[in-house]
Amino acid sequence: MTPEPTAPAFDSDVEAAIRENHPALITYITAGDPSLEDTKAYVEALDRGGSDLIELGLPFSEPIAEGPTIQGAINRALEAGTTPAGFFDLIDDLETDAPLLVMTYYNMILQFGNSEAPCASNSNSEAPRASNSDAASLRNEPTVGPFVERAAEAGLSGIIVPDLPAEEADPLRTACDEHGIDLVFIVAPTTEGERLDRIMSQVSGFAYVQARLGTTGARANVSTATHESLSRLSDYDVPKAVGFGVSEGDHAAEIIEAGADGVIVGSALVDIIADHGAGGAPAADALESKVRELKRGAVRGGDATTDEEQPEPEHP
Amino acid sequence: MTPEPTAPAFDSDVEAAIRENHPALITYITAGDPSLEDTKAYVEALDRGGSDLIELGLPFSEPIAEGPTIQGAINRALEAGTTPAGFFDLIDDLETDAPLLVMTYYNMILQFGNSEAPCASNSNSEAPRASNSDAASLRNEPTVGPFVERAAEAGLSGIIVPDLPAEEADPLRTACDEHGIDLVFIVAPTTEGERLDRIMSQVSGFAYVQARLGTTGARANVSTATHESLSRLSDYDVPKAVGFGVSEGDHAAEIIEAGADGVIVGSALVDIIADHGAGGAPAADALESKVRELKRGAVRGGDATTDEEQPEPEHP
Amino acid sequence: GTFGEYGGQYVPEALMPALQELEDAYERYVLDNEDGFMDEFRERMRDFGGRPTPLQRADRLSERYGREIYLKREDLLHGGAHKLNNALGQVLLAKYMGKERIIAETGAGQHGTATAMAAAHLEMPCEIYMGRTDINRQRPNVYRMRMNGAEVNPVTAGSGTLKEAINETMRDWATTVERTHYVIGSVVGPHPFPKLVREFQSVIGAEARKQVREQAGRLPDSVVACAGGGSNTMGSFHEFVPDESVALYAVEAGGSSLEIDTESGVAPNSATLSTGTDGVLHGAMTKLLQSREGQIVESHSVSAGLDYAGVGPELSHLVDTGRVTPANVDDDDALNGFHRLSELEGIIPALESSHALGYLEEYHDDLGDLVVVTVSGRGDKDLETVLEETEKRDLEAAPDVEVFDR
Amino acid sequence: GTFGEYGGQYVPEALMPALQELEDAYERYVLDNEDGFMDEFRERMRDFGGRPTPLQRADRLSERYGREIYLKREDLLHGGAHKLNNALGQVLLAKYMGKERIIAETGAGQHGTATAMAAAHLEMPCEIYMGRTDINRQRPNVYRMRMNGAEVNPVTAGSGTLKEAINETMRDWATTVERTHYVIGSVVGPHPFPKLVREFQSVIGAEARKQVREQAGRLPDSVVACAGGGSNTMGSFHEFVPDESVALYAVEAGGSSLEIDTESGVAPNSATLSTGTDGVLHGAMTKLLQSREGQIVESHSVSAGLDYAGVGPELSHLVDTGRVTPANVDDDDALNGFHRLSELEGIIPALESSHALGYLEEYHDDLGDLVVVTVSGRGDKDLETVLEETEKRDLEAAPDVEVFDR
Repeated sequence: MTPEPTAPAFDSDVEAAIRENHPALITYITAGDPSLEDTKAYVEALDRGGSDLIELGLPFSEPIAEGPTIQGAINRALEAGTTPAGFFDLIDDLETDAPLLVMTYYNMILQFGNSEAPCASNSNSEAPRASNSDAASLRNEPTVGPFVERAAEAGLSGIIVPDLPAEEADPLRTACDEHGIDLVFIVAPTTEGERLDRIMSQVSGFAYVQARLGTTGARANVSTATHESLSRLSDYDVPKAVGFGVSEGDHAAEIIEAGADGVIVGSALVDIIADHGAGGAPAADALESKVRELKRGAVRGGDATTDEEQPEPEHP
Repeated sequence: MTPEPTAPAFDSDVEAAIRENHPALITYITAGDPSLEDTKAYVEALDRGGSDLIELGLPFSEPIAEGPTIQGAINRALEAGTTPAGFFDLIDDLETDAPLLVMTYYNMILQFGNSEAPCASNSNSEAPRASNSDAASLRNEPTVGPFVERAAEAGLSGIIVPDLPAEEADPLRTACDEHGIDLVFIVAPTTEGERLDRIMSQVSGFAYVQARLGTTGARANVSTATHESLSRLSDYDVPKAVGFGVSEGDHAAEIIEAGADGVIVGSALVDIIADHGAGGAPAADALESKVRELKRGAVRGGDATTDEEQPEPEHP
Repeated sequence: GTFGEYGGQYVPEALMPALQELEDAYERYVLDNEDGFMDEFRERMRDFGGRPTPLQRADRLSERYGREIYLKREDLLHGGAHKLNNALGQVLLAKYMGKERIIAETGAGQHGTATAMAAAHLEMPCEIYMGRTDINRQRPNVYRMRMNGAEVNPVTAGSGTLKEAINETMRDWATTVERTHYVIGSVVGPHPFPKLVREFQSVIGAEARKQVREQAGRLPDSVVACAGGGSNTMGSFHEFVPDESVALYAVEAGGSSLEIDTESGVAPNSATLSTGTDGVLHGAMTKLLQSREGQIVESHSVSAGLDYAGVGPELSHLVDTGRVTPANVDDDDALNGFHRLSELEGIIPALESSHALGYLEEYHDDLGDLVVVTVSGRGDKDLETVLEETEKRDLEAAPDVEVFDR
Repeated sequence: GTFGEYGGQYVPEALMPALQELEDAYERYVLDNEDGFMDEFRERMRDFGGRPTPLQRADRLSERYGREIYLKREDLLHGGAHKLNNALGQVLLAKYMGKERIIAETGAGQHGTATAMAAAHLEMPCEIYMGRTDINRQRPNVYRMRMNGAEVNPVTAGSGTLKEAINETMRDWATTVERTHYVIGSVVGPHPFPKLVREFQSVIGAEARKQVREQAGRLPDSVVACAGGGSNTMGSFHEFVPDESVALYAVEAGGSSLEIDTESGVAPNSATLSTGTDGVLHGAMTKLLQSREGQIVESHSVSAGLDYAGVGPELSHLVDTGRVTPANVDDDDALNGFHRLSELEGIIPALESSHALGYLEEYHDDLGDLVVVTVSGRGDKDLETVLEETEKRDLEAAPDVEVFDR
């Protein structure tokens, strides 16, 4: 995939995609759910429907930040044999208007160098039998470089790591900077004061504003925490996109109206994939139309903000 | 039952029965196994077969000195509803040449006064509901008198109590003396020295010499403990009868030859009763013929002792 | 050998010399510490058994009852109950006496497991007699005994429970008495067992007395302990008997009813001290559950460890003389006591001990300002029973355990 | 927050403020004894928990191995394992921090039961996450938690075992972090948990070090402890780390084989220290059982309590720096260790602890003249497993349990 040539005003594709398509819609699905082939079709549908950014999940066996919906998607992807190598092959293969980001857990990033390293030529079934003394000499120091390098090579624009707080992010931050990739940080309802300042100063692309405490998953309404977080963040200049629980156009409208620059929708889309089972076209159509609804909602919220005369859209 | 009028030489019917029928055969069955009616017929068979003394077991729920055979007989007797009152009614009803003894556990003797006492008119089903304070006032002091009195009245000649060592026997000894009934003590292979002296001085009727350690029950041979015990007792003038494990005429012969005045057989007879089940005549016949065999064995042993010229009977 | 009119040695003659030998050993080793016996016993109880056990202030029970409640934590002893105090003492004594083999009876399995672990610890061959019925309903305890290398001999006579197991152990002993020691599991049986067992168990009260004075600054107003055969009771009470200001409550199993059905020979309780009559069982004159004719009836309690038709002769005497107050708590109240301590204090008590806790709930107003309750053992062994019995009832204190339905 | 290259705080942003709050509380209450926190902790561990636990000379093992073997008896702690040291410490800390609710994960159920009893004792609402598979194979522990008033939340994700339970507890915590404390059960997880848990558990080694000097007159030549997550290991080792003459052996579960089948994502062992590679799991950088791609594999051990794909970061560091020697013992040798201690010493050890005993059998010659082995818990919970697993094998040390056939 190659980024669109029409985004010259920002050094970040990601920030550009948000600013230029304001209010932006960011969509997420898990790569490999139910197969990488299906994922290709689904990503194209998300793109057609009007996603301004697309996050693709690289599945990890211990998804501690996800709710049941995305856990299910990850399990299906792993059962389908999704590997980092296959994931990057998919990215290589994709052509979308919307820039792509990868969302994965830190250990997947750390081990990528390992599995790509020459010693990976040891067959997988030949596991360490090592007694203690050998074990240390066999140990690979896990590093983030190879993953970021491969991500850049595949044309990914950004990385989101739900289990990597700013305090532990230096190595990845450095590698991302080296390869010109954005590292998106999450801002939680509990993030305040000095830590908030530090995180906001490290953010690139956008700040992923977690709408509520807890895990990912579609919810029936927009939490008050969302409004509080957005007002706490209003002084920061970075684009702010809100995720965790957004499932409907009206949510999108409300969130944008509350001051966000974009909304992030994942579980509502994964639900559609799960409902359709394996094999594609109907699911792709449903995804596309859901994305249109969400984008319309976001735009409606945006209109309400810019056009003061507009009547208030209904709040729950 | 009335003792035979032909025993003037001793104040004890029991001792007379042994001395005058030397070598004596003492037989045991459990009263009420399988019914008191059957017991009547069986006792008469034992008598006909040549028993010189007959012990009748009054069943107690915790027969700690008995082996499996007599335990089984006791359980059958209890299931058949055998009570002390029924037991004494049977004794009242029996007429035998051989004097009768009762063998029972001490608690049965203690509680007899209790069940006969006026307060027994409280129906059995009205059990003590008593809170602590009432409990003490309702308590009956258990005593041995009523049992011994009733035994004497029924014409029993002696009492054997397997869980009453000489040290605890004073009250019963006194009551038996008052009513002219013998109290038979058991001498075990472990009984020695000062304790042996004390017991032998209290014995009346005969000394019940326990052939081996353990419980009652038919065995295949005569233990060396028997020979040791008899030689340890040879200086005492009291008649000595050996029980625990005697099941065949040859055992009886060997024991008499070793110096005993009598042999006691129980489990071998109880086995016959158990083998025949409920209801009588064949069992009675089998009992009678077993008793004859045993008595013949005893006599053979006695002949060997008195007639030195006789060849030794085979030893195991 | 007696306590007032109770006690004595009502056993087959064959056992009398062994009882004399044991009495002699008791005097020399236990009372006079010959060859440092008691020193070794105490050291092993510390290092192997985990003594002293704590005396714990029960904060939430104290609040609930508006008085100071202290728990003597015998549940923390190795094996999970006070039983080891006696079992280790007797197995060690048998070793000093030159015996080569240990036998014991067990009902619920607590004494059997304690004896088996003591025998393993001291390298003594060990056989445990256990009723067939008890074997089938106390499988984990059977496993534990086997793991400790003890033989477990099923007793099929009668109802296959404790009483029959005792009978059978006595029979074994009568056969093998010269080289075998019979480790009786409670303060019952012929002299000197009631004194011997009480002596080994009295460490409970001795520690508690010292601890309560240190922690609460004075002697308690009352001591509450559950009573089956009475080893936990006598162990808890013995050191307090001379303290006349301390009331002593022995809480028996009231079962489902205090009435006895003599027709069927069944007492649906084991409240011997409250409802029993005097008689002789298993070697001693004491209070018993028996029919008018003198047959011992089958006792019953939801707690297998209290399920015995007799009681220690010394305890009978202390009740008759008014020093110990007998009480009883029925199955329901004991189950509630179990749940209450589990939930309020984070201690899952044995069903035996739960009777003492049930009594506390009902009668705490009578117990004064400072109460010591002995938790004689832990309740892990009772979980299945408690669940079954709780399900049959509608108990206030019970949690539901509906976690298993898929 | 790190031990060499290990440790750290790899958690969702939402949890970071809570970790900072916890670190602050750890420094104030635990390290500085503010408001007398550590005094109260130690007092409760004494009265409620039963500390100190004994250090027992194992006479028959000493004879068998021709050297002095001492056992640190954590099996005697309330609840039956060392787990209470940490659970009570953390629940009490949560109380000092003003938290209103406790959550915890559990695998075999030992940490869950310890947490449930600590929460009941301290009157804190408590929910335990437990994998569906584990719930079904550890019923007694589920009952115990319910009896103590804790909710047990089944986790159906994945294989329904410890790893998934941890994931789910983290999710709960990420939702409720402001008023909830997550009681992590081992020296794993994000900083400050590894230090906090080690601090509460280090009482094991602190007592053992004092006791062995009193009883044997000197420091031991080696300390042997089993390692799953590593709380028993770090608890046993921490105070000995500065004693360079004392060799430290961490014995992991070798399972049925040390090979990993990455195709199926299964390691038939949990020998993380011996065979693992560096990575991030559950909040910390440490050694892990993982595929080349970074997926965590299912570990396996006959002992559910050792069955974890990670290990404490401090332990990883101590292994890398050579201070701690990693070792492993397979299922068969652990089972033999179980039977051996049960039969020779009258102590039925947890299957976890049986790994340390299996190591002793194989390598006692390398351990010097004076060895301390931690018996981390009792084995009552493992009886059914041991019987099943023993039946499948032909084990030298196993008794038969054929007592049940009628």
